[in-house]
Amino acid sequence: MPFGSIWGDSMDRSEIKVCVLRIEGTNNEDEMYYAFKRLGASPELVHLKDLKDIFDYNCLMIPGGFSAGDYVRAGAIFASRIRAKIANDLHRFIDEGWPVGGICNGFQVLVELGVLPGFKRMDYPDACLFLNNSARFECRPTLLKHENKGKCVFTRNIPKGEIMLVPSAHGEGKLLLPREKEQEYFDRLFENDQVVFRYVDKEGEYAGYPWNPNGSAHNIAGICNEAGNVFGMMPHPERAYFDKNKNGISGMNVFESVLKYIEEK
Amino acid sequence: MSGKQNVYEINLDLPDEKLLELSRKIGIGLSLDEMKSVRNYFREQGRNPTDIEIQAIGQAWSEHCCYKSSKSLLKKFIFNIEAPQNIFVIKEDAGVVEFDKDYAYVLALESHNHPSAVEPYGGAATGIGGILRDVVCMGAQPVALIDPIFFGPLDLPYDQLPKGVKHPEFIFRGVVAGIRDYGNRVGIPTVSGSVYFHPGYTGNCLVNVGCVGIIKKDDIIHSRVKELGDIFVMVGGRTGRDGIHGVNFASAELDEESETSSRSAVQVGDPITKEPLIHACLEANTKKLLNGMKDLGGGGLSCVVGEMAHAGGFGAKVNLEKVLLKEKGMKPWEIWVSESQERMMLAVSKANLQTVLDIFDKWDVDAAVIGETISERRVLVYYEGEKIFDMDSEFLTGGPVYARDVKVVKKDQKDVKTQAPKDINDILIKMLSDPNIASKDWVILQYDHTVRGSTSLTPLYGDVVNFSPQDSAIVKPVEELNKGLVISTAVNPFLLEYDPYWGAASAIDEIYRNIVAVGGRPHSLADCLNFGNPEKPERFGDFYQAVMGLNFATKDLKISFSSGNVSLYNESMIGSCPPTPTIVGIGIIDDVEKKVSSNFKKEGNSIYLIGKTEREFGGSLYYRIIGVEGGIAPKMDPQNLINYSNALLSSMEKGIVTSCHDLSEGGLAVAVVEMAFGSDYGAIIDLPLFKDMRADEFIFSESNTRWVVEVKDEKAFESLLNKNNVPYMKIGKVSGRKLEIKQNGSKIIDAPIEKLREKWKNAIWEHMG
Amino acid sequence: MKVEIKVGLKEGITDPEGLNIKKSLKLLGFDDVQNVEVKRSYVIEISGKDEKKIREDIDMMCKKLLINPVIHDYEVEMIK
Amino acid sequence: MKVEIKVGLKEGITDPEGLNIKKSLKLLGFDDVQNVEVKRSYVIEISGKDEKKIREDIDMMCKKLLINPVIHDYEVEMIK
Ligand SMILES: Nc1ncnc2c1ncn2[C@@H]1O[C@H](COP(=O)(O)OP(=O)(O)O)[C@@H](O)[C@H]1O
Ligand SMILES: [Mg+2]
Repeated sequence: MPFGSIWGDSMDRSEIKVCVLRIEGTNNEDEMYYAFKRLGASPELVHLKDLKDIFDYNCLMIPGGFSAGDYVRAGAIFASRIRAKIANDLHRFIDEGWPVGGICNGFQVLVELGVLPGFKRMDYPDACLFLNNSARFECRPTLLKHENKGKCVFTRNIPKGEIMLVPSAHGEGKLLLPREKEQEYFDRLFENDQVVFRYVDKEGEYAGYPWNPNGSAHNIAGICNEAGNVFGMMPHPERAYFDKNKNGISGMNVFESVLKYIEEK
Repeated sequence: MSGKQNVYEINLDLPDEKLLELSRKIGIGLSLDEMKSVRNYFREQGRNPTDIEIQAIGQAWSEHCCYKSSKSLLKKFIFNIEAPQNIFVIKEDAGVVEFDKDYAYVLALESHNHPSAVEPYGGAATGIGGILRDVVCMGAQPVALIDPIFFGPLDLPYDQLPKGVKHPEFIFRGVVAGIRDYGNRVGIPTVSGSVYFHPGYTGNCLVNVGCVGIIKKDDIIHSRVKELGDIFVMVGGRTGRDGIHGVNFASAELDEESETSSRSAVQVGDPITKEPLIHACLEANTKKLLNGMKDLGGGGLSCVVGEMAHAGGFGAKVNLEKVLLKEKGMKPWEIWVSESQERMMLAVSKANLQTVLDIFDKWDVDAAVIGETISERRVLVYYEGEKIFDMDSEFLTGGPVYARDVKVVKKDQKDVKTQAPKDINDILIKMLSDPNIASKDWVILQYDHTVRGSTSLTPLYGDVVNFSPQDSAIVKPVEELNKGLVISTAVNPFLLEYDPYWGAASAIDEIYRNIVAVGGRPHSLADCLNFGNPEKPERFGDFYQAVMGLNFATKDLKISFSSGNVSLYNESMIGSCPPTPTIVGIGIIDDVEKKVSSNFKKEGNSIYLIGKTEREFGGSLYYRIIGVEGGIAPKMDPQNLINYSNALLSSMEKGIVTSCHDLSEGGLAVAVVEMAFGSDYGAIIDLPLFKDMRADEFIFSESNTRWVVEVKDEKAFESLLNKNNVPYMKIGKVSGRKLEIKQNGSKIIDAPIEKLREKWKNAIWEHMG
Repeated sequence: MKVEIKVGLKEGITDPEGLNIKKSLKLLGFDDVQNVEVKRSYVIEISGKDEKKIREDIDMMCKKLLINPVIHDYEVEMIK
Repeated sequence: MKVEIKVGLKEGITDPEGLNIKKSLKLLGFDDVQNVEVKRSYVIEISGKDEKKIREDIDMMCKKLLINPVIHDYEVEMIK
């Protein structure tokens, strides 16, 4: 554990170690790395093969890309390799409140791992990020409304109701929940404050395609677990630092939020 | 040399017609004269060649590998243009040009036409794979991909499809899917390209692929061995029977049988092997562990070993059985010429060998030591201890050079008087619904153009879901620098078909103004010259004229061709492709925050036209739509291009230009409406009377060196342009939600932007779904 | 031993890929097409003789990797 | 009428998808896996009774959209 926390002080930024986990085909790791680096933290690119102890880090990030080619299903291969290697440690890491984030392919991995939506501990997926309604990969800007009331540690710095412009780029981003439990699960997501981002139009309304690029139910773009420390979203805040567009703030606030959380943890 | 190892002696002591037949039978496609010089060489050696030796010559001497038809012209008119920013150009797989004091960018452009015609998905995917390797083998990190692609008409009736030819729609779908699946999976953004439909591409689509990379100057590595004893380490994918004779296939016309007979030339790309291969190669290079690096592309091992050794001033000795194979039972010659994907060759000194092998092991990438350099300038190949190949590398890599016959067909270009059209609105709608003008979002949005988080201007950009097409993309390649690479592509096949010389010059004009339109300073070029059969004097005449046009337009611009590729024999049974010298241009923008995009920004801002409009309608969209033939092809003047561009760039630096778009096909009318598409606004354009032109002619003329700009400070803008003697005209303002064009008060175009946008957006979707 | 695992979507889950192909077929003039479903199958060659063990392995492969129970149904066929 | 079109790769064409899945299965500890092939099938529901015409239509669909004879083999099965 980092030195600072023993004394109850906040932790120094540069001591915060972020594990950006990768395997072949995870190709968004550089921009994820820089997202943390620019904010003064100490990210590291770690190949799953070389990961020794996840508790060497204060935060685990799974970047976007096409891990192992996404050949079976997006994120499936990466998830099963993580499970085979560190399933128990990962659950302990999460239980202790350390943040775990997944962007795009990383979100798909967290869902395939069963840690999102994470209603109970399980070793198989309890949701799915399914093929977009358009049945194709689409890269386009999207507008996201921040809906979380304060539970999600990755968005605490973002005011509720804020609308931000964030690029999306995925082929499988439609959140599906088990059909038998669909209503129950969606209710729980909303009641538990697990919904983090939803796709909207310029007026802030929950609009259809192309505002919602994949057909996700309730326009959901990102969710967190019940404790708020596991978080996944389809669009790419790590790519959104060029355009401080009139429509919103920079995506860097996602990373700023989680670093603040770790500093204060 | 015996047949013990599945190697056979080939008897060349044959009468001439048998010699030619032999060339065809073993699939190397050498001409009679070429076969004769091979025969002479081996007579001097006092023996016959082995099958692997003659296959190697077939590879090395193919048009694709040795540029035998085009080399002499290129040397004289393309390669000799110089520019001070060049660090290392033309000589290797990619050009290297200065980016700033510490960094250089690397540019490569290639064609993958024939494979894509036969197997669009795999052909296009491996095209992307190949161009990435060209950039990586200079030691550079790829940062952007570019894909100019050309097909037959989407609405071609199936019964007009020649036998053995796939429908343009099928090819288009497959090519885009191949580029998408490969580019997205390796995580390099596809940020620029173009899509053209023309009947001349029906039997032979063109798939050109470009890549830009970034490198620290200290890390630049060459495609050659460095010292005696350098070890050849082959890394990446394994070698299989896929892609045998790819280069020979690329150096002949397609025929009815190509579909089935050329299957062995089909290659399959594996981006998930490539992605770690890139990481591993770059890691080994930045740790200074490599003496040389080259990709295995056309011609496979056969070309790479000879060329690396020869360029370093040495020879090579290879143990062929050390090559890792995909399948059992491959013959030595097949291993030697296979073009299997995802392979690279490294030259490593003995001292570094183990460290290099460890890096590849870490990334789970196969690596095999297959040979070493020797002092004698020969290539020796052994297979399980037996020598099966022994050739002089000078002879092998030399290759023939031809001066092909040139026949220039002069068109008599005259100005044509046309009837004033009744409904100009309708003509504009037809233009916007023409697949060549229509929105390419069906293609572009399937590519990830924001991956790597460094794309500062995307190819389509505007108001969240409504986009304006942008003239160039901008990528910011270095974390600590605000400087950006401006990337664009240009060529108008209709214009080149009409006039290869001015068509080629116009492509240079267009690339220049595309780069300037977003705020970039043009910096370097790459060309991919796609033409028909050079053995036909008229086809080669097109080639000659286009090369002369490129030379004319470029020689005084202080930018040069840093890399390029020639693809000839783009002909099928239904004729040749239009002359297509695809140009990719790179510009520099000092601060990406200062980029200028093409979508309108603010209601009330003034709209100006920069440049001179002439009666130039030869090869224009306007004449195609109203069915008129003839006219004068657009000319260009390099000095005007430079002057107008400099003035425009300084007005951009002052921040008075809020949007800008260059004028190309469809002229002023199309440019203005495209600027409106990515915004919430429309425009009111009010034109004066012209002496020699009707209003419809003025708004559809395709004269070069023109831009439309949206300006927020008229006085500052006008005084800057006046000072620099740049012709301009204030034509209207950003206003409302309609496009209104009037002349002297009377309306000639009046249409809601929403309606025009629908037409423009749906034209390709209506075919592709 | 060769085993084929056929994977399809659970009832009630719309298949965007099928819909998309249907749309493209209609655009090409095949007006009679009513519905298109896309299935995948994995043909796995596996060494060993013990059919029961193989069958168990295959089920594990499905559970661990090949199937997401939220959306997929699957069938296993032992080919030989 | 329902028709199933099964599409696979021709012999000798490498299949990166199958290779990558095989590699993943091995990494997950399924050491006995020798080979993985991925096939797709399209189940097309088509109205009309004339089997011959349907069969012809199906062949045209394959040619125009679904397969490339240079690399794919396909089988058509009329289900009902
Ligand atoms: N195949 C493609 N891939 C990627 N980008 C493309 C492709 N085709 C067109 N684009 C992009 O779309 C924009 C508009 O293209 P185009 O209409 O051809 O431009 P122009 O009018 O300058 O000829 C450019 O940014 C171009 O790079
Ligand atoms: Mg342009």
